[in-house]
Amino acid sequence: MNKVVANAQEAIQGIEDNMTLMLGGFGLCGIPENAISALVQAGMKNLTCISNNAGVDDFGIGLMLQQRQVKKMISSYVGENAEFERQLLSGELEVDLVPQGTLAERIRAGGAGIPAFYTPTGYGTEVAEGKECREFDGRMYVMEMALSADFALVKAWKGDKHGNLVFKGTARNFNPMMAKAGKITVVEVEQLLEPGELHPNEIHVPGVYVQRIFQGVDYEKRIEQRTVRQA
Amino acid sequence: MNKVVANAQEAIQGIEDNMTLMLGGFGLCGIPENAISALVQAGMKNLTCISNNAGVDDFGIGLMLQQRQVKKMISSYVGENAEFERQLLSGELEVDLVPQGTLAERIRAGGAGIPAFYTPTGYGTEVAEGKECREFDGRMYVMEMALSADFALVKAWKGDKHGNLVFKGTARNFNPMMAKAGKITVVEVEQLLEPGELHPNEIHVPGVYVQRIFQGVDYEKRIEQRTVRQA
Amino acid sequence: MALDKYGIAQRIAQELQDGYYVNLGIGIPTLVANYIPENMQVFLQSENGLLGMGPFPTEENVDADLINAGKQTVTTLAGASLFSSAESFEMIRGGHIDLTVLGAMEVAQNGDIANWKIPGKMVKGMGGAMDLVASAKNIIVAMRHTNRKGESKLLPSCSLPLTGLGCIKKVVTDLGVFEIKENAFHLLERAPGVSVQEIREKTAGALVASDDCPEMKLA
Amino acid sequence: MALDKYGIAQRIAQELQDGYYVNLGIGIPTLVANYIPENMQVFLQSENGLLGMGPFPTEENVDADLINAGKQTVTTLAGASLFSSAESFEMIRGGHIDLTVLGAMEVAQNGDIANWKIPGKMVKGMGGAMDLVASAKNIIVAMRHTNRKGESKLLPSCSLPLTGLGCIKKVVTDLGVFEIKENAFHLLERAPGVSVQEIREKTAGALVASDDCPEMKLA
Repeated sequence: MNKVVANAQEAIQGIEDNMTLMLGGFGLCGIPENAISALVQAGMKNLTCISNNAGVDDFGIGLMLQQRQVKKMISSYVGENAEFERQLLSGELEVDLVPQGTLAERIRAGGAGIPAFYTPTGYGTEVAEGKECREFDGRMYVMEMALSADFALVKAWKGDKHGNLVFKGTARNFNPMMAKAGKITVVEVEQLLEPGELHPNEIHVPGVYVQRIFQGVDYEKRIEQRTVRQA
Repeated sequence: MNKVVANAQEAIQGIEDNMTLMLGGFGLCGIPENAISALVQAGMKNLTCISNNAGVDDFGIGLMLQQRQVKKMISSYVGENAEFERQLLSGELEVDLVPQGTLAERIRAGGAGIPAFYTPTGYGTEVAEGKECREFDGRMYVMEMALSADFALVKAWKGDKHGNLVFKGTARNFNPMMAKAGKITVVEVEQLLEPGELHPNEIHVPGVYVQRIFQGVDYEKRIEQRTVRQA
Repeated sequence: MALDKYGIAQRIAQELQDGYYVNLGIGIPTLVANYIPENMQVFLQSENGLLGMGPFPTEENVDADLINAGKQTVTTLAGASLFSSAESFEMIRGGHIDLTVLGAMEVAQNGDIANWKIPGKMVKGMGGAMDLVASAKNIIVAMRHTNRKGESKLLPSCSLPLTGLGCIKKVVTDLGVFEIKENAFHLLERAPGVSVQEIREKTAGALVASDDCPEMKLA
Repeated sequence: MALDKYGIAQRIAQELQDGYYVNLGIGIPTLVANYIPENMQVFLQSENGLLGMGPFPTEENVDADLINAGKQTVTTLAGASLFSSAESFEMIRGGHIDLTVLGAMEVAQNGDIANWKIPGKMVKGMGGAMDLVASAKNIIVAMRHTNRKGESKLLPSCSLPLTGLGCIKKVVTDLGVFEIKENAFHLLERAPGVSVQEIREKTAGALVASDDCPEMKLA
């Protein structure tokens, strides 16, 4: 049994045109930088990308947009970049906007074998159009469906060779649910450890969900809003 | 703001006859021993208890059964004790048996604001009788409803005064979901710490779900099946 | 004189209670954090996975892996916790957050809110706003009373696509504090020096306001 | 000669593959852990919240806070993880477990299974069995071929209340290995020294068996 692959190029083997991918991260925090670079290099097209955001013009998923690799984005908040807006307005790019909590829960459901669930979010708004709505205990709810993906591209802080993962700070965000919802889950880590180096009690995502793991390199970790106070 | 109470007696203030309680634990592992003792002493009756199991004759929820405090159990596996069986067969006690994964997910839903969800578990069996079943993507699923409780009684290993919790070993089990599904969540811990003593990244249950916390005493931690091998 | 954005934030801070768990939206709501009374413990939630958010970091403490929902670098306070986005919205959807403060483009007298989409303009998305308004027990809208054209943002009904239905109970604007009930905006307090007459003129929705409405007190 | 429970477990262990995540039920299935090939890495899941379960502890390592789903004290191996019951059944329901082995009272030729309730007897509950059979991609039933009265447990249809519908693909009994497909039990292997004739006599459900069915090989 060996889940460890040498690098991002090897890790993304099998990703093809027209596939659906999940990409972890919130803004540029906790995004799979290495996997994105490898995707840009490999050049597959017509991808559907599920990710909370769509990067900025020259970083994150923005790099894939520049190469016109993305057919459709499923996100809660987009448009921090001009190329995205241009493609959207010209009709080259499709966007499905999903409330952030519903997006997180739909991905969680995808990994957890729950095909659908009810949420109060979006009832009475455009988001509920065409969806089944029903009352429970006097309140109205919208039925939302699970999301899954051919590949999930995840970034963790530490990971061991069995695929057990630990995240750092708010770089956790969508990564744990996506790790569980990918048919094949590819994880890049800052520290690749031996099994046993992580305490069983501190693991955020058990290795059972992870098919491939590799030691990431050259993390830029770009900051969108660098806000500081005087010491 | 003070969530810390002196002891179990103080912690269970407000629990009254006819209320619904959740009690953490799997078998006798991770049960709220102190809170159960206090309930037995206080003597409230006609309680509905949601707990994966019902203890043994002289420990855990078994102690409450001896005092005839329980009207109904909602569990996945019961009957490790004779008094339970006697009350069940005589009609003094009602039992609602729920598949373990469905029980865990219903409690999780109760804390997460999801009123109902679909699961494949139990489709075509007695468990699905009277419930809505429907097809998603060629498979049949059962609609299950969220569970919540007036009080959740939870046992954690370490907890800080803001209610942040860490569990140990398999004593985690149902405790985290129950902590989130109680209208009032009462937690007993082996180690009560100052805020900041737990690293933000290692916390299993954030304090927002916890209303009361106390330092537990005299943990017996009885073992049901003591299995050992030769050194 | 009408409040500036700091005044609005300061007034909203008076709604805080000791031990509250609070989600502050981007913009004016974020400023509320600057006015938390010294003797009060309030826990700020950021929906990207942080409870117990602290102030901005000093230059040497900047950590790219620790940001808030506005993508700003932040810090954690003692007793903070970190978690996934799913867990974060369990907290929100499950009603565990005591107070949510967010901005709006329009609020209607029945409590409807619109704050995510303007037809004809590039739509950036609702982020977590729809979850927050659908779930919170206690939501305060922080906004200017009128838009850039001088038109009232307190309306008989929203004209923009909705974010949530009948969910807003309280609005704090530069002109006053309003409770929404019985299909009307009820004026609770005037901003210092603002007349009930001015508020009447600038409120398009049904307004219930008494001429002796008290003036708000800001420290 | 028919297999004993150890033989059944030993045969089932031949179904394991390197890197498999496996849930072993109480009883005969638990014994499978004793026959995992040395050169193979298999991760045992216990549905009360443990992945990477190790052997029973030595006397001095007994920990009341570390048990398996049978409530026995256990240990963890390097690379183990601990989690909640909800997370545990996310794994199970989400189809992330490669193999589930569990016992049964009855299995039907259409793959139905009954293993939790006997009418008229005290019902202890289904525990995690219904979730496991509804969710696993790959389920093996480990059981005696006949009950205490000598009646076949491989049936045309189950008479007891069901645990799951059409979910069993393979059965290993003391008499042989059976694949369930096309509404019949297909005999793949005989237990050492057991005749196809004996299996025919003791199988009430539709059986597809060739007279030259191979004998199973146990190391």
